[in-house]
Amino acid sequence: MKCGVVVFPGSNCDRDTVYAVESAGGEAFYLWHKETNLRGADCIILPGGFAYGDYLRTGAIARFSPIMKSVIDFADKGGLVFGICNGFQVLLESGLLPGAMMINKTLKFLGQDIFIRVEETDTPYTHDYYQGSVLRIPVAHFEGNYYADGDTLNLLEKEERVIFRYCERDGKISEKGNLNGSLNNIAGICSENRRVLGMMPHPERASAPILGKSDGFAMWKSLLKYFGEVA
Amino acid sequence: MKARVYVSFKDSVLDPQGKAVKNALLSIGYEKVKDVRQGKFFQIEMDDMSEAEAKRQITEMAEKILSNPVIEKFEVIL
Amino acid sequence: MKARVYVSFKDSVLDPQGKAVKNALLSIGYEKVKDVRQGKFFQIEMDDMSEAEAKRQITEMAEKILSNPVIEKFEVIL
Amino acid sequence: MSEENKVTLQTALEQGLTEEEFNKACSILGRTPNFTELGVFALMWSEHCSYKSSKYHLKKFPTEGKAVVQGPGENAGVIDIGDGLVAVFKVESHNHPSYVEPYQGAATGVGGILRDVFTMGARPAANLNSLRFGEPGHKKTPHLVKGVVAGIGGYGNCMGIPTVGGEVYFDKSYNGNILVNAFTLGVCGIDEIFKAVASGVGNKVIYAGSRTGRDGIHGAGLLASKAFQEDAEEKRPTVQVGDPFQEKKLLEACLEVMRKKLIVGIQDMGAAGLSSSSLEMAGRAGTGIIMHLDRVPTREAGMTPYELMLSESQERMLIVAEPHMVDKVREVFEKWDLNAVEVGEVTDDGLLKLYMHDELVAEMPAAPLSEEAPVYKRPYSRPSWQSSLANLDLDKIPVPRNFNETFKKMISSANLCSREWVFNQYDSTVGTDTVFEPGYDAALMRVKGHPMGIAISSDCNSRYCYLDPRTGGKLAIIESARNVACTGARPIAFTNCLNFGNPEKPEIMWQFVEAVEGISDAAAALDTPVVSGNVSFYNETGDSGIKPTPTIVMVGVIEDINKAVGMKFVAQGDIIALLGTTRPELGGSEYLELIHGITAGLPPAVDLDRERNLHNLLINLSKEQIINSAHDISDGGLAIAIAECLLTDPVRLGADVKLESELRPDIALFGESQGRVIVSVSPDELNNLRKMAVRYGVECEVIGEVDISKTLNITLNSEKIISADMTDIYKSWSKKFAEIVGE
Ligand SMILES: Nc1ncnc2c1ncn2[C@@H]1O[C@H](COP(=O)(O)OP(=O)(O)O)[C@@H](O)[C@H]1O
Ligand SMILES: [Mg+2]
Repeated sequence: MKCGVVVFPGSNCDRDTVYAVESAGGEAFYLWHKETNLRGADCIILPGGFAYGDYLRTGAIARFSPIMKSVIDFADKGGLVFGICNGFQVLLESGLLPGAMMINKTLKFLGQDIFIRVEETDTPYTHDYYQGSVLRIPVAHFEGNYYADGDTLNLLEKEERVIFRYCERDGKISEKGNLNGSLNNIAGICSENRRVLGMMPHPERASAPILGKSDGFAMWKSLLKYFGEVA
Repeated sequence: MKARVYVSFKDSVLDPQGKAVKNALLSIGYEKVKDVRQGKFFQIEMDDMSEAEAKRQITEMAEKILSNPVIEKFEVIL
Repeated sequence: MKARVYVSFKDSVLDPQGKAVKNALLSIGYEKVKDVRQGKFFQIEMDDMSEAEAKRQITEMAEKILSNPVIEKFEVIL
Repeated sequence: MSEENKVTLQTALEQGLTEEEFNKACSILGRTPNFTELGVFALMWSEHCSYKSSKYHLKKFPTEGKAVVQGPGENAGVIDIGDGLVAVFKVESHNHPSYVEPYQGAATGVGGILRDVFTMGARPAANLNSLRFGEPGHKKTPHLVKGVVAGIGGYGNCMGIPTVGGEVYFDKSYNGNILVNAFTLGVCGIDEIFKAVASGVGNKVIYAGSRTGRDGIHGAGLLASKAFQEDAEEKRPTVQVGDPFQEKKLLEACLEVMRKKLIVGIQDMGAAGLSSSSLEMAGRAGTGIIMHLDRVPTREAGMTPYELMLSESQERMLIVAEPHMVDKVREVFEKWDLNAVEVGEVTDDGLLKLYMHDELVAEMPAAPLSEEAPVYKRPYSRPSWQSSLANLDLDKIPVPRNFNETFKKMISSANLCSREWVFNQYDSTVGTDTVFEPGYDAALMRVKGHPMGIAISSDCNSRYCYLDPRTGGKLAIIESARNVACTGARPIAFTNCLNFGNPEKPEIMWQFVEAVEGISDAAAALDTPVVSGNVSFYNETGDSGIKPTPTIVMVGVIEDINKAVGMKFVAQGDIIALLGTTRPELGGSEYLELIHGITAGLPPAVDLDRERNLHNLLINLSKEQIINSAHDISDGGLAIAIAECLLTDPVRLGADVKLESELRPDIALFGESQGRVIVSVSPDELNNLRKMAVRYGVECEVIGEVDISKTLNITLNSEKIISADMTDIYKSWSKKFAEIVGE
């Protein structure tokens, strides 16, 4: 499996992501935002950071970058596109996923470990998890408060496209476990064809035992298995 | 040619920042504050072009970049 | 009684937001954009009071809470 | 040369130079400086740039050691951390701007210290910050706390550099003058270090990064100067706005030109902008520089040479490169959408020559401006009130009746409660190298692909420094070193930010000299030299100065990061032991101030030999994998320290502690005797712990056991005096900070 990790000038989790993919046994390379050639990547990852400073709205400017035209094309043709944190915001702004991000309900940057529940395992990114598993995983964002209108939310729920939800330690879905105020506790959603995934928490930061955090590791394993590279 | 674009949340969307400002104002004694909504604005200067053309271009920018139609509305004032 | 308070950086202060937006607009082909400054605004609704009194109170809020005079300027419009 | 703006002694005084300094400037030039030149002199010889009041005393610091690669004098200090790598670090103050505009002041403070580190060739790996605010109840405190914390986060988070630790204290002496000290540490290969030198005659001088605006053009003296009265306020903001996105690009572009070996020297333009960057680079290399100021990219039209030289606009660098590399350098910066403009050349005449549209507007010898800057041995004398502070009659202080209540009050007080509210606004995990996140005694960073870890701790107890600045200075060193040693890392070297009042007052100067000498003694004894630092004077409002606050940030290395020791208890049945002894000391303690409202007495005594032994013991306990946790006892004493070993969400464990002591119970529980650490060890390792402690001559007393009661029980001489439900304690401990800021 070859992951192309997009580097916008303000990306700052690009190197972390490459490291995590490689530590799981995958291959990863960087794709500069001014490029248009995806160089044969099997999966495009939009990493965390502040793509173009994001002073306007997170992800707003990134969507007009040369690389995003190719990424959108790639997704339209059924390619795998995975947006983490800022990458998720870029996916929303570019219309690859529905909805929008608002400022956290606390009106503060949220940088801590939180809990999410795996809602669906029938995606290339999550089939190595058990449904209902609770993951402890870091978040680091100011605008992670997911919003969509009622119809969109209903559709997402009906099509079982909510992949991760913020929860309490024991998996309970509640306001208490929903620190940024996202509607329906949404932490991650996928596209209709289930091949584009966006999530606010950072699996690449929970992929190393020395950091005391490994719950994100299975995402890379899922991808590798999806491409038939591990049993 | 100068114009301003005002962007704010749609009425149906909660405005947590506005609410926080309102509470802050109430708490320091401005009791008559009934509501606060917060938004942003862009002051845009365009090189020589007609007013109509400026308005057209700026409205396009507002739609495409300066606001997110899922949550925001905008107003262009020349 | 409704009023708007516009807060933005003083002209000589760097406006990173405005600069970023300007660059974005240029890069996607709006070549005539000469300058962009970004600011925020507050739409404030006050309970029954005279216009003069509202203006006085809101100006005070703008000075004390809504802006920092060290780097920002504001404008109150009723 | 242009003759406009005739300079007189009066002009010089208005710019903050003294008569003597003005005469010296005239004699260096052999004539009267013009206005631009005068501005450069005034800036370079300001306290901030020249260290004129502190230089003489700073020489007392130990600066040598076998791990030191670069001591004080460069943009940041450098130490060898083994395996071909170095750590590059420094701390810097941004106190005044943060008081005036907390968000931007703190943000640009972080931006500045980051540049200091990456300008040396190292990618920043960790930020820490040391903060001091006024009393929690003071009307400005919540606003300042919120703004500063958001600003630090805003800048560091966007840059993608994790903020991994720091300290926050509240004290009324900071009501009118908060402290914001920002620290950055970066890592690179030992052969990748870059220096700020303008060497190689004929090499080109390149200006890179953001455009220059009229921000930060220096200080109050200038504002009063005649020439600028007309356009005063609006044009001359004294606080800059930070642009972390621009700096992120600057970081990447700078590292890229360094890695590709396209440049010879590089220096960031921090405070004093183009003036100090050009003069210092030439001064260090013994060369001269010609600059064409009209080529400097500006944000506003019509900027004068004076303004260009004195602007403090952020996110800028000055680079020296060989002529044939200039285009390649420009290409890299253009890739990152940044300016890189050739503005001048390195010369052999030792002069800084400035041109504006080919007209010579200033000509000054480079080296003398930095090297012959004035040095003052300011008079100092012990304040008359110092002796009375030491008076503390313990007999007049009642022993609390209900220790449970006292304990609860302390643990949920402003200075002892959890700092989560602060550090949860920081991205502490970006970079995926943070092994010990904020909340530990010291932050601990791994280095991918290498076995070692880097431990960092920032400390200063200003109450101790106020009561006895010499001892206070020592205490800051030993506490930061002890925090580092608790993780198993060996303290290697430190950086410091000396925050004091007005040095022209002999009492303040006395505090400064005492603290510096105390720091020097302790640092020498622990074999931890200083490699970089910063002095911040004039931290006063009206008549009242701050408590002396020499912030120490200690950096240490653990050879095998897998052996690092955490601070929390880990398992039921583990034995709790106290390393070190509790002495009859209560002076300057948090307990005395909080419970009895008394700030008096002498701070705890320092025994440097014992302290060093303790650190060696801790390092070896980690190496041999004998203990399961280690937490140093500091503010609040033993009872607070044990509680901290239990405070996690959710509380899982409890502790049953039995103390035997002849001391007053409040001293036994809340005294702040130094050289003490709480460790936990599994029962089968207890003997090894004891043996090892004997070997290092450190007292080791078993005081209790970890259990699953979720309760802290402390029995003193067979009487149970504390029994606290830690789940409740957790709630008040973790919520207090939000209350302080009014949330
Ligand atoms: N401003 C801050 N930024 C980040 N972390 C902080 C800050 N202030 C305190 N912390 C963290 O909170 C914990 C407690 O701080 P402190 O009580 O000063 O520790 P100690 O007494 O062990 O030196 C430490 O882990 C420290 O790194
Ligand atoms: Mg400590």
